[in-house]
Amino acid sequence: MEIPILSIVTFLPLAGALLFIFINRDKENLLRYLALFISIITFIVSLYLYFNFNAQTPDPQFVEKGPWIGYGINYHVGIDGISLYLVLLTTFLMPIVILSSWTYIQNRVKEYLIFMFLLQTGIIGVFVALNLFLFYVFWEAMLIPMYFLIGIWGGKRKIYATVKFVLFTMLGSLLMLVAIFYMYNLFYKATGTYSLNIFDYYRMILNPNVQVWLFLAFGLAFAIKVPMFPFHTWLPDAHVEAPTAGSVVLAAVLLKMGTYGFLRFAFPMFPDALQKFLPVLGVLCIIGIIYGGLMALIQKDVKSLVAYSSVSHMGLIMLAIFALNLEGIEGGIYQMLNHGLSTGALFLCVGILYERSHTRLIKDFGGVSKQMPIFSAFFLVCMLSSVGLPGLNGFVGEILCLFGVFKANKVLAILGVTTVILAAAYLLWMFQRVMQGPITNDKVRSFKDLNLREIAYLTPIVILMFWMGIYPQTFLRKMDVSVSNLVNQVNRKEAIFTEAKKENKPPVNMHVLTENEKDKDPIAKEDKESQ
Amino acid sequence: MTDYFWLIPLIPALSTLILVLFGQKLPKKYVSFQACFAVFASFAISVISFIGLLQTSHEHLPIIKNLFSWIYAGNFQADLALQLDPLSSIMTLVVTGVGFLIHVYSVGYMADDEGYTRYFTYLNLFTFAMLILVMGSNLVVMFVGWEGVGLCSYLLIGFWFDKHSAANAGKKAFIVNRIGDAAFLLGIFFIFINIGSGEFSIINQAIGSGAITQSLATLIAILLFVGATGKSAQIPLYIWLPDAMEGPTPVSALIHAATMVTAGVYMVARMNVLFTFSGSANSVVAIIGAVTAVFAATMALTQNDIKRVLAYSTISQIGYMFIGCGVGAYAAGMFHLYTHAFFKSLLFLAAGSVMHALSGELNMQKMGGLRKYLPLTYPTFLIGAIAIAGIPFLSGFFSKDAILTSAYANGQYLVWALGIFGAVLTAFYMFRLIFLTFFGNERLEPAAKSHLHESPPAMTIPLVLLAFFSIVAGYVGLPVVVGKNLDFFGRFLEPVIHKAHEVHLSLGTEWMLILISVAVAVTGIFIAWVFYIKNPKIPPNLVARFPGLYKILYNKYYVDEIYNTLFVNSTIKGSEIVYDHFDLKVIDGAVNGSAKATNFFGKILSYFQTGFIKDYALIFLLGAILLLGYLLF
Amino acid sequence: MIPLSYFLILSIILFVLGAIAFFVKRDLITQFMAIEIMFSAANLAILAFAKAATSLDGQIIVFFVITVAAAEAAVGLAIILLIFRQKKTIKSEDIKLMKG
Amino acid sequence: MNTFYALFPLLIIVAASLLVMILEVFFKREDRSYLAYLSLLFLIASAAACVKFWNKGYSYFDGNLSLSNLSLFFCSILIVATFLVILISMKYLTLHSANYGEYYALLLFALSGMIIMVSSSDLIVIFLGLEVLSLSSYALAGLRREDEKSNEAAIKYFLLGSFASAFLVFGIAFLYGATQATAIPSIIEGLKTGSSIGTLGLVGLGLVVIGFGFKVAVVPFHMWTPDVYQGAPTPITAFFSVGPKAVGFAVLLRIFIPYFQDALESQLLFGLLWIIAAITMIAGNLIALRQTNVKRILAYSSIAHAGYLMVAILAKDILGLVFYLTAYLFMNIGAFAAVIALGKKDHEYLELEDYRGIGFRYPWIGATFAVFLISLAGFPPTGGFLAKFYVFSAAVRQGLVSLVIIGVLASLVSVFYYLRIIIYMYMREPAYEVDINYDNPSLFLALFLCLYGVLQLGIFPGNILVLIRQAVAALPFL
Amino acid sequence: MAHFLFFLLAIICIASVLGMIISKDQAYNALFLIVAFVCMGGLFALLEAPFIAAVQIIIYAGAIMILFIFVIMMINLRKGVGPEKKRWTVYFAVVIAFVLIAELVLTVKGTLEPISSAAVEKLGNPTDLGRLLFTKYLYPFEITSILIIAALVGAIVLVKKRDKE
Repeated sequence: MEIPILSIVTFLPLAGALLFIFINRDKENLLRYLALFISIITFIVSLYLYFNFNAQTPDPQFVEKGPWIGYGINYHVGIDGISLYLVLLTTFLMPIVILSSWTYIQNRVKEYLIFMFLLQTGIIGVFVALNLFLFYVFWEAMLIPMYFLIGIWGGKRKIYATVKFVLFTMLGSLLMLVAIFYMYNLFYKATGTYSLNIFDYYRMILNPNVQVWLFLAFGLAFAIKVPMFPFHTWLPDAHVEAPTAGSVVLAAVLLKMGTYGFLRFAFPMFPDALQKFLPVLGVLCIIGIIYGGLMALIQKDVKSLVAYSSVSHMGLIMLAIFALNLEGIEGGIYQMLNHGLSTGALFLCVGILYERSHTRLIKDFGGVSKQMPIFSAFFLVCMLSSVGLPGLNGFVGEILCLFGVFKANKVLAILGVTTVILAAAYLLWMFQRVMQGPITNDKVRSFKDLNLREIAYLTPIVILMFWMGIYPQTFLRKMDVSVSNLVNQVNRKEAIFTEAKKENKPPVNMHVLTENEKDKDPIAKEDKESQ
Repeated sequence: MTDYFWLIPLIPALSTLILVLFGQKLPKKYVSFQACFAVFASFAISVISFIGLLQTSHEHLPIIKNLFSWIYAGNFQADLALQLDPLSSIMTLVVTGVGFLIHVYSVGYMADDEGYTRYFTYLNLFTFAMLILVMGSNLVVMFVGWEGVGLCSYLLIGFWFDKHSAANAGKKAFIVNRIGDAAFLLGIFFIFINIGSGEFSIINQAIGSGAITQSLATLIAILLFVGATGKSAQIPLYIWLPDAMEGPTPVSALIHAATMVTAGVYMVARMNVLFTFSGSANSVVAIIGAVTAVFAATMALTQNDIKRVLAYSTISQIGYMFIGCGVGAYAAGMFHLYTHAFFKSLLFLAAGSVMHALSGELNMQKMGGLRKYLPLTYPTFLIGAIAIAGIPFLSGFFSKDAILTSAYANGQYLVWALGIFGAVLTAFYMFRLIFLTFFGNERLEPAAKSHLHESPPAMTIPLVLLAFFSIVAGYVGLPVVVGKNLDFFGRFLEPVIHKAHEVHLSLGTEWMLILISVAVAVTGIFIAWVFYIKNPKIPPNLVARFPGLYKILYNKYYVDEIYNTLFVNSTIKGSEIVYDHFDLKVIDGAVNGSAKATNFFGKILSYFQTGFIKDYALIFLLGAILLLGYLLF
Repeated sequence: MIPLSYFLILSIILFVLGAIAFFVKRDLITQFMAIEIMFSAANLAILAFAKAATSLDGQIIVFFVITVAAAEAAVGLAIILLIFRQKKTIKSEDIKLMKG
Repeated sequence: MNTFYALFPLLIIVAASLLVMILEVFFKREDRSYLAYLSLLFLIASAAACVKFWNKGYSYFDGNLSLSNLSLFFCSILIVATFLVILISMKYLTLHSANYGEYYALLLFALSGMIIMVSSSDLIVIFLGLEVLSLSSYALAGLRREDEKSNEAAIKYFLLGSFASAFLVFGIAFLYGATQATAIPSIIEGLKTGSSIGTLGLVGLGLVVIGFGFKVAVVPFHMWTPDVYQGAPTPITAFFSVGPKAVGFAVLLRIFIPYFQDALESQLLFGLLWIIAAITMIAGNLIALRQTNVKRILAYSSIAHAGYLMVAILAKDILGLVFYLTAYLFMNIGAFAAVIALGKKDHEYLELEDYRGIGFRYPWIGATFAVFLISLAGFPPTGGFLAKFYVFSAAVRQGLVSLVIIGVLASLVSVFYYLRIIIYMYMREPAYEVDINYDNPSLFLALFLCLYGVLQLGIFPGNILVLIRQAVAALPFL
Repeated sequence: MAHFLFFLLAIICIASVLGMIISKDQAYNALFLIVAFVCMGGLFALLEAPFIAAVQIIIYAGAIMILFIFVIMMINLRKGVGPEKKRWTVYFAVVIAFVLIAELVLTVKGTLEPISSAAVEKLGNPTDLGRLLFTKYLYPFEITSILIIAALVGAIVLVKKRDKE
């Protein structure tokens, strides 16, 4: 029996949270250091995943499978090249986030850290779960800590924002739950056994009409999470009101759950419906890109600007993964990481400003660079990473995304390329108004430059930005096999459908391959061979 | 001898890194020494590599050094690879050579600035990015440099970021460049899709073997050229360059005159096979270049800001380079690029020296008679002006003439005529500049006059050196009329620039063309002399006679304003309207509205909950009635 | 013989009248009386059915229902008394502290 | 086994209530908590008796008393519920000067009524059990005699309850007329084989639905619920929200699940229950949005939950229904326990405004309350989520997709008001001091037990599920 | 004869219930109710349930109504409370009454005629009833004891005078 490394990574934060319950709330520094320690340990443990990850196989690795509730509801976790990095991103950001709220969060430190850890467990769980039930449990469970984080430590309209966030997200996920039920039932009807294992579901070939509904249900949940236009309005509110750390996690990781969901669930399960909806989705993404960018341009609040920039960026990511080719999806995943880093970092920067000035309105700043040269440098790098400057991470992702899109649909790519311009426009303009120009607000004169702690948490991000920009091979190579497997899977299923249509077969309600059939089927065959 | 060419960009990069990390703690002297030395080292290696290249046979070109695999995903594969061939070699020489001189100049120019270290960091970073641009062996790496120099340009224009105008100009430069970059990116994608690689050598081969159709080639070429118009400040994306003068003057010299802005020309030359294959794209390049050359020159006529005049002049001169490329004379275009680097940076540095002397004064109307105060600046400035004006025996003459001759030879008479017209204007505005600055009455502000002094040696030595090069640089590419095989420059580039078709003009025609261009240059100078020395009343009279024309020229055809209303303000206004009325009211309104509707239904339903037993019984009975009714009917 | 449906219809009428009385009356006691009528009406129906089925079971049911009604009367009247003691009213409309 | 033993679970409870009544006379007021301990002891004994009969499947009195696993499981959870209610009442009663020994007696009577109901399949017996339950309930609702709200709750509950009972009796009459039987299996058999008189049976069942619909509080027979819940003493409210609901559904389950299996006329009633389930889920949740009184919020929430449970009936999912009830028991009693915990002498904090900042002032109570609310809202990893998961997935299996969509959307609405309480507890600054009586060990024990139950059911429900599966396996119901 | 008796009792019964609805005075209401219950006892007897008829009269018309009258006397409202007079309530009441009656009648319409002929004379023998009660219905019969105790306790708890502490 190997060490259950994935479970450790997932539940270590939870254990931390439980531990914290029993620590006196007055020992704030102990809590903080302990939290930092735990989060760093989690990160270190998660590095084990990276170094022992076998890039040669699309199969999930570090798999742990155990009976849980039964009837298909099992504990089943594992990671592949797609989820690996999202897990790492989460564990990487957590120490940073905890450091960033070291002084920002002054009251209720204990609860704050507990919720942070709960959140982390929830997020990692989403990325590692291979059982739909388990996935859904984490998916929903993670809402609660986020709800508290925004609601307790948020800004003036925190309650509105947090309620909107939770309800909006739940709207989608509840419908997804219905779809999960539906599939659960279909699988049972077809095979006589219960399963919620996603690999079993991958094998199902669903009637196209059914697929459409299921895809809509799954898609809505993910689209809200991403968020895709026009489901984006919760995001600016949530971001603006959330505490810095909350915004960071929200932007960096939470939004990725949506894109991840598309990749992991919606694509391989409903390829036919996907094809049907591709035009609509593509248009929505494009609207999201341009619309988000334009809205970002005119925001008066820095955080809300970054939030809308997220809408735009996530639009590009979605567009890229909808390209359904290796370049697009790898680019999309890469861009998810980039967006996680750069937008996360931007929020950290905004947080640093906020901590000094207690305002986030652009007009209250101006000339900050003069007072805070080191900060200015960090902010600049983060901004440029978000702009997609070559040499930094954003570029690699962006160019791959756009290339993938281009390969699939030139018109969309041409429209999508506007992101290059828009991102520069809104971010540089923001940078100009906040950091440059003469100092107009006397408060700015009292700003102190970054302290060691702030440098300490920004530096790893910046280093990673450069690393990812200069030597992306470190990251790309481990996802190749998984992504190409995904692409093939979608295409092969698609092929089966066209075949069925051609032969004018009566529409099968569902077709699950039995053991014998598996040998004939290309998907199953390869599965066997690869084992 | 070419083994270590890949170190050329890495040395400045290393220097940048050191300055970023430790710069704030290092002494000023060390900082400047390191920065200059890094560029000098690069220059030295460039020279060595250049010599090595001369000894390498054509078959071994280009020499490629693959540093590592960079972005690999599916069909999109790009190595981080550098290449050395004649084209890049020339560019490295120019970049590091001129760059070195400007670094040295900056030591003096920026001596008192508080952002000293930051300045040199940026400058080194720029050198690195520019070298990456010119040495990249594929489009993606080139794009890295392309954007990198854009970034440095942004940083350096906005170097004095606490000035609104500077910050604004930097941002404007970056964004306008990005518009071009977006098109450039699309061009790259087209190439990747259709050819499967971004390596220049592979692209050239593929085009040679007919991998793409001519119309596709045109499309790609135009897209790439749009990128070039952004970077090289051509119509319609030139508007950022005049504003870029907000940066320190050495920066204007290095980035906005000598190197970065010519990247577009370099790129077109680099992709010459594609452009030639397309044909129509070439015409576009030529026409845009010619129009820009004249257009920018007219705007330079009325400006009073020295640096702005020079900026428009740069735009105009780059237009000439594009004419060269557009008419197929890539070597001529590159040649002009090369000579322009010297004399334009000379002009800028000299202008900087003037400014330095006058404590930052830029307005020509407040100068005059500076000849005697600035004994070194004046002659060097004059040399630069003569060179750019196209007076024979100086570098500008040879290169410009080569371009115009090629244009004529290719039958692009309109382009040629525009070029000639531009040349008159060039000569005029340059000497207007000279006369207003160094001749005539002193119109100095008293405060400025008290500090009047010649610049320190760190600044003047580069001036002298550049002046020297402005004179002699042209002799590596002598025209045919002088001798058959004296165009060393063109021949050196031959392995890179595949001549599609060569048209030979008769010697007589060549001479005639030379004479015409000399004549127009002289005419321009003469008019300037008449206007500003002989009879200084003429310009005000002209202004009085043609106020409309003057106003248009003075206000640069209102292009900035038009762009602002057309693109910038309308976008912002439109976005604001959409935000207020659509995002908040419609989309968010739908979200909040559904919540409100839900609440409203709740309210209605709770009205039934009156608290009276009777009403409860009523509801109960109604429920029973409905229930039974449902069962019965 | 009286057709059993007569009994049934009578029982229905009484039941509905009881229900209506519960609805229209405004004092708690009479409302409770109305409920008693409804129980009785139900008893009548059961007995009619029992007769139809010629089975004694129905009568047993009625027996139990009467017991229940009696027990209810005890508790119900106690509650009404309690209300009267506290509020000095047995008007149904006065029971209005909680709503919404 | 001797019939006498079979009566043990019931008899122990009845004996306990009688004993409590007798002993009450001998105890001084301040010692009355011993009565509670005594009751708890008897409850444990009764539960043990239930366990004894597990997996035996005895049936006595011609099926009037059936000790099937399902009955026993219901008995057990009802005993647990009563156990918890007694725990949360002990201090409450002294704080609100209602420390009567009869309280426990009545509670135990109510429990005995419920046990009678769940362990029988004869409508007469069920009716009698229902009345035992109801009469005790009426009295319990009015137990805080000095409190006008309590009085009003009692009278409303009593009048409307009796009104509904009359409908139930009338329904039984019709069913008897249609099938000449009162035992549910015979009735179902009669209705299925068509040997009965169609319409009569149908309407009879409809009237029975009204009767039990009232008990379990489904729309439109729910009107009493909020008022009674608000007025009744809070532990009793907790009891009402769980006990009658559980038995109501136990009866509906016995009637309708076999009936729906493949009865000819079932389509009509199926549609009826479908509509009732839908409007119950919608209306319950919608009205709850408007409430500011925590008890009323929980009341409407319990109405909404009745809707979800109705879905389980329609889905013919006994497992889900039973599991749901079990989870619901813990989370709802837990929630009320938390409400009670926030009380002091003669005062309860029930308005939302009172809850400002409670979460940080009383972190343990706040946190547990939050967990119960989250569970009620159906978030994982709590019992509430798994319960909904089972019920809705079974419903989808039966093709009730649109009903499930209504259900999930309604529960989306519910999230708002559950979270609203949390908002007040954690996200608003307190406007005034809220001081509570903290000396309440039994309550905290109950809170802990409920918390444990909710989490155990949410995370590791395996053991309970095994039991429920065994319970369900003993179908059909006898 | 039987017909006549039935209709007589039925009409009296309905009339007294209507009287109860209309009348204001609670004492009258109680009296109307007694009349109705007595008539119902008669009807029970017509249905060959003499024992039940007796029980009906003794318990209902006797015991329960005495209880009612006691309470009424204890409360002794000076002004009676009539039925709701608001117009819409009355309309509602009438409409509901008719609809409900119609529905229920529709339910039972024609249900019983076919079997009603086979009436047996000795149906309501109290001995048989008693035997049945203690054999087949022993369990529910025992439950009634619990029921009554519970009711007793409930009633006492609610109205017993207690010393305030």
